[in-house]
Amino acid sequence: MNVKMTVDIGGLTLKNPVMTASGTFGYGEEYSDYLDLDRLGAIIVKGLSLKPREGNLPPRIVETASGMLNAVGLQNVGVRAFIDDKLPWLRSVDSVVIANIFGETIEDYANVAEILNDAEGVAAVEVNISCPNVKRGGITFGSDPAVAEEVTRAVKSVSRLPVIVKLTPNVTDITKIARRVEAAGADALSLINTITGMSVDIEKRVPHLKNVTGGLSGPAIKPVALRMVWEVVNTVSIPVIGVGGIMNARDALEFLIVGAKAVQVGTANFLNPGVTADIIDDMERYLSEKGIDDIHDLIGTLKV
Amino acid sequence: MNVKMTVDIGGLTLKNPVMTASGTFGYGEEYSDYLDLDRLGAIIVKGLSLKPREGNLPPRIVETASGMLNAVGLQNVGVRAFIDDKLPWLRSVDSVVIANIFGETIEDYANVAEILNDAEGVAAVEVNISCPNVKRGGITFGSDPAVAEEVTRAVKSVSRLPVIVKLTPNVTDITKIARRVEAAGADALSLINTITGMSVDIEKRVPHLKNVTGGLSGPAIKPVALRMVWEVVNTVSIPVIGVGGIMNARDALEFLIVGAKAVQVGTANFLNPGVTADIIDDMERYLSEKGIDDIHDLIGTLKV
Amino acid sequence: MVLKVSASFMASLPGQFVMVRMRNGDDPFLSRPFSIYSAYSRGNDTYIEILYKVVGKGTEAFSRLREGDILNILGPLGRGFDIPSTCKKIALIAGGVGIAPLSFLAERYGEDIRGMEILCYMGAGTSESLAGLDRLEDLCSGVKISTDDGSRGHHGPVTELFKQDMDLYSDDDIQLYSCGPNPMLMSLQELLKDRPFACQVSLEERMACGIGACLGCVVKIKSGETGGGLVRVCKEGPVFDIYSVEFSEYNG
Amino acid sequence: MVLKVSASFMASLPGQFVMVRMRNGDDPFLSRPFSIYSAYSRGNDTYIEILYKVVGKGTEAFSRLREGDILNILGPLGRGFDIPSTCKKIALIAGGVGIAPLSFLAERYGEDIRGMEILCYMGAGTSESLAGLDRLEDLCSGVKISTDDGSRGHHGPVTELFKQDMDLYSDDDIQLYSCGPNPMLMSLQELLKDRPFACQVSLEERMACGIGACLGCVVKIKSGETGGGLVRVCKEGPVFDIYSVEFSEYNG
Ligand SMILES: Cc1cc2nc3c(=O)[nH]c(=O)nc-3n(C[C@H](O)[C@H](O)[C@H](O)COP(=O)(O)OP(=O)(O)OC[C@H]3O[C@@H](n4cnc5c(N)ncnc54)[C@H](O)[C@@H]3O)c2cc1C
Ligand SMILES: Cc1cc2nc3c(=O)[nH]c(=O)nc-3n(C[C@H](O)[C@H](O)[C@H](O)COP(=O)(O)OP(=O)(O)OC[C@H]3O[C@@H](n4cnc5c(N)ncnc54)[C@H](O)[C@@H]3O)c2cc1C
Ligand SMILES: Cc1cc2nc3c(=O)[nH]c(=O)nc-3n(C[C@H](O)[C@H](O)[C@H](O)COP(=O)(O)O)c2cc1C
Ligand SMILES: Cc1cc2nc3c(=O)[nH]c(=O)nc-3n(C[C@H](O)[C@H](O)[C@H](O)COP(=O)(O)O)c2cc1C
Ligand code: FES
Ligand code: FES
Repeated sequence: MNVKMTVDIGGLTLKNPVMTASGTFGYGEEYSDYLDLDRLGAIIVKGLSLKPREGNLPPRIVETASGMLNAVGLQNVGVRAFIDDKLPWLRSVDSVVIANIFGETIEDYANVAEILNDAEGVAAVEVNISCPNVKRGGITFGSDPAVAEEVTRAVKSVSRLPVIVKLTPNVTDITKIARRVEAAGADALSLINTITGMSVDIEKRVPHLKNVTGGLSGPAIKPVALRMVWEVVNTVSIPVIGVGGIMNARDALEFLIVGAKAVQVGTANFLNPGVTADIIDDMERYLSEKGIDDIHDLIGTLKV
Repeated sequence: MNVKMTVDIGGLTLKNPVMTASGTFGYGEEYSDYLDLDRLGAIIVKGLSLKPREGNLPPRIVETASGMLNAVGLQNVGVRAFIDDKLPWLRSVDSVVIANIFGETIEDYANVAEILNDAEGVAAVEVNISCPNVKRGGITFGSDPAVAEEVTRAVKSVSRLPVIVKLTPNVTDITKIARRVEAAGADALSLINTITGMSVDIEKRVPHLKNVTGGLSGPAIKPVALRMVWEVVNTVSIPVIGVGGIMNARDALEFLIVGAKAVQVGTANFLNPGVTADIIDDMERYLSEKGIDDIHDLIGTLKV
Repeated sequence: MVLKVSASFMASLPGQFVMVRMRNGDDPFLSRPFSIYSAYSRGNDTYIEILYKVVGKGTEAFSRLREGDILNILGPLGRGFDIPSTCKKIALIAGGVGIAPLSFLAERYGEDIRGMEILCYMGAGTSESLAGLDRLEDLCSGVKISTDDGSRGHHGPVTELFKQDMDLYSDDDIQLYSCGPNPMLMSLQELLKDRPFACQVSLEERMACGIGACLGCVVKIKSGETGGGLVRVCKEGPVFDIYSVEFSEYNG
Repeated sequence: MVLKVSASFMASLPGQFVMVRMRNGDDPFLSRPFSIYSAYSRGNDTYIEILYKVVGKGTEAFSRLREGDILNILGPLGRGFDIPSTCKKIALIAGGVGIAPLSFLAERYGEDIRGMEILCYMGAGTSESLAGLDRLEDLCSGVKISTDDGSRGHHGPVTELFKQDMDLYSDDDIQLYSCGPNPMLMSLQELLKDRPFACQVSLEERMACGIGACLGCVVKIKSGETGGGLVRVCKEGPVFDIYSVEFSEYNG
């Protein structure tokens, strides 16, 4: 199998288009017993904020039909502890490390991005704009086109790394947001983050999650993610990374055929920590069986 | 078991809170071999338009993880043929018949509603505002608060029946739409309609649906439906009907506990045409086991 | 696969189908349609058989079933084959597991009209995928075989095999029945342009409900007595007059 | 349930757990955590046992498994019980299937430290739900039983039973191990306020990954040497010092 799997995402070269999604892969090390991390196209670490965050009280997760809800509440060690304690180990991995970042204010976002400029081993930042904007009464940054644009501009103005902006699906028209984020200078887009959902314990008549609502991920959301990726690739000209419900190579290939230049695997890592290696192998096998010797000859080839 | 299951929805009295969702129950007759229709709280028929519609070319459906996508394209016999050919049979059923209606223009909606005023045996109309507005370039009526309000007002101004407005989940903030629709005079709300999704055949590299995208239904969407119902019951004071992924009494009870006054069962009818009777029985059993003798003592009792 | 079912299934007609679903869990989610391959009773119990080919996760799940497992079965559904009393010969033209409803038809014909001449043209990918052949050889006066790889019988599509024999038949005494993949049915339709023998086909479409409610399973029918347009395979079909069907490349 | 596993499982420690998932389909979706109840090898093969109670659809699916079925197993995971070399007596306090890791602990103690006195307090709903009792009677010097319905042994919670014996023990030679539902662990914590015997508990929380990546399984730990705060049960636990845990009514 000598299929060319390399893709370029906003100036970043990945050995293959398979990344791990933020929040589902810890800081990489957690998976090192189960997977050769060198095989990955990229590793996106758990969302980082300026200060460490404790996150929400448990219960934080609950299973749903073909998926799960989580309300972890963006628990993380903070960007500085990440650089000091987690990054040194990650530098030993022969893959691309992308830092997922978020903030409660626009300045937070810019500050985290700036701190990461000097972090050796971080190849790009992915900006999670799906978190609530404390200044605007908890409405998420990513659901308002103007605010999404503003966050992007703020991060771009300070970052010397490629900036990927991660879009939320909880919007009426994702292409509107995508267009504004592209206009603000984003180097690439990733989508989708989780869809807000809820689940109730009918015995106790309480929400299953302490936080009441949580983010739905897993195969349940794949059709929605794929539709939104399709809409966005038809709207912007920067690279789009597909995320949402990818469990195997077949799912990943759907996103590539629709036009995503790369994919992220999230919840599937929980069910099988070695799943990304299987996806890469099976993707390569599919391509060679079809006689496709460069993955670019597959990307965006949907016939409609 | 002498549990009181009767609920009142905008002036309409249902013997129990279990209805069948539009488009998943044909015109009722299709199910008569498998279910005693008299048991149902209400029957909502396939969406009706002014003129008969042929709908989309096949393939129209495809399975997804814990759900399905459909792009039937609102095929229906038209409101007049419904009244002449389908309604007479339905009048023999001892349940409440609700006509689901839609249009391509606001006038269409009002016209269909008006025609139904004189249709003996139709107890209410449910207005599907999730369809594309041909005049406004295909944006759905239901995703724009102003247009949603306008449609509701138009139907209310002509209809002498209770008017239920059915909301689309493909929006940033469903409470905004709900508020406007309530202000326009709707007697009740039902939610959610399907979430737009897509699926790709990786062998042929074509969409599984001829229409490219379709509506996602089934258990996959239940967490999203439940969350939106929760948001809307906390926003409006008119009754809310919960729809989306209900497969059994446990699912239905989640919606009631969250605050829905009734529920609709959709896709589940396809997997088991007798499922609604089971749901009613199991709901009654749950209530009597818990010592609840009126379903109103359950509705909206979520502890948060 | 042999399924023990309720006695009502004894009324099953050839061409009718059942919707089958695993009892536990939502994966696979939808029920799957399968033609009834046989229906009979033994003692107080009624059984139906289905003949299936593993093509995806639903049929794969079936292949993991073990004796005694319980399935949810809905049926018999749809409109079966019409059996005109006038014809003297019938020819079955089957592609792959399309043999299932045709075999059931031959079984019933054999019971009902003794002495009827039943000929069968059976096509498959390879000689290994000729499931149901033994039974057909018992039921039919003659079985001719074709395989795509030439491993048994004629090397080529089954429609070619039938074409070679077309001249042996005359319009007024033969009735054709066919079931198989759409491309096969399309070439049969083409073939019959010159010799319009009566021909009923059983069609396949993705289905959700199987009872006419979801409108998911439509196929395009030329306008005719039944109105035409987009018509439900599960309710108005799955059996249609081949001349009424507007085939299109299957897309999903 | 006995599971044939890879040889690496021979390194399993009491208190460690495995994540188990059905091989086929996405329903149930997540893996389920289960304590290792025993680990041993026979010939070239390694086996682990788990003891499970049917409470929902995952465990129900397990109960439908048949010999030879294949599961996906990840493990051994988490930090097991600490085994201090100083104590002379240990007491196991188990609620329901909480007995599983404690039984494994007794098994290993029995192997490692001959002559150690192991006492067991075992509580369950009814006498029928005393799974694993026979094995424990072999492994322990004494087993005392309580049931919620009084159908066997003491009528009441297992913590009451233990309370009756508390005075028999002295702080410096006993080590307690406990596992069971949160309300039981909470009353044990309460009970130990006056007599702070060393006590390790194995906690349960909903889990997605089992390997420390999802942050789904946290429990509140009082600040102490390990930092405290919201700490992962799957990684820093499932075994914790009972005095460090801030229990809250389990909510999901
Ligand atoms: C009336 C009717 C009778 C049928 N009788 C039989 C039979 O006797 N034996 C048999 O083996 N099969 C029969 N089929 C086809 C059978 O329903 C499909 O093969 C089955 O649903 C595939 O399920 P799966 O989960 O294994 O495959 P999937 O993973 O769902 O799909 C695998 C492949 O099969 C195709 N497919 C899926 N569903 C259908 C469908 N309903 N019709 C046509 N193609 C489909 C898909 O496009 C895909 O290429 C019949 C179909 C119909 C509509
Ligand atoms: C480290 C660890 C070790 C465990 N060891 C065992 C064991 O040896 N034997 C055993 O029978 N069970 C054990 N459990 C609990 C077991 O994981 C759950 O009973 C199981 O996941 C329930 O799955 P289900 O699909 O049957 O139930 P579900 O349908 O998922 O839930 C049914 C009920 O169980 C509760 N529940 C679900 N998951 C958990 C969980 N992870 N922890 C606590 N409660 C839960 C739910 O709140 C609900 O009330 C352990 C849990 C953990 C975290
Ligand atoms: C437990 C959990 C934690 C997550 N944390 C983050 C995060 O910190 N930042 C972020 O951008 N996305 C986060 N996500 C979203 C995922 O990266 C991904 O977008 C989403 O789960 C959909 O993909 P999937 O269906 O493959 O999981 C999280 C998802 C899960 C399940
Ligand atoms: C095949 C199909 C056809 C539908 N047609 C209509 C329709 O005509 N009008 C309407 O308001 N909703 C229609 N719906 C949406 C359902 O009524 C329901 O809102 C949705 O399917 C979610 O519920 P469920 O998950 O229980 O199916 C249709 C759904 C399906 C699956
Ligand atoms: S399968 Fe539902 S209408 Fe035919
Ligand atoms: S289960 Fe994922 S961190 Fe513990």
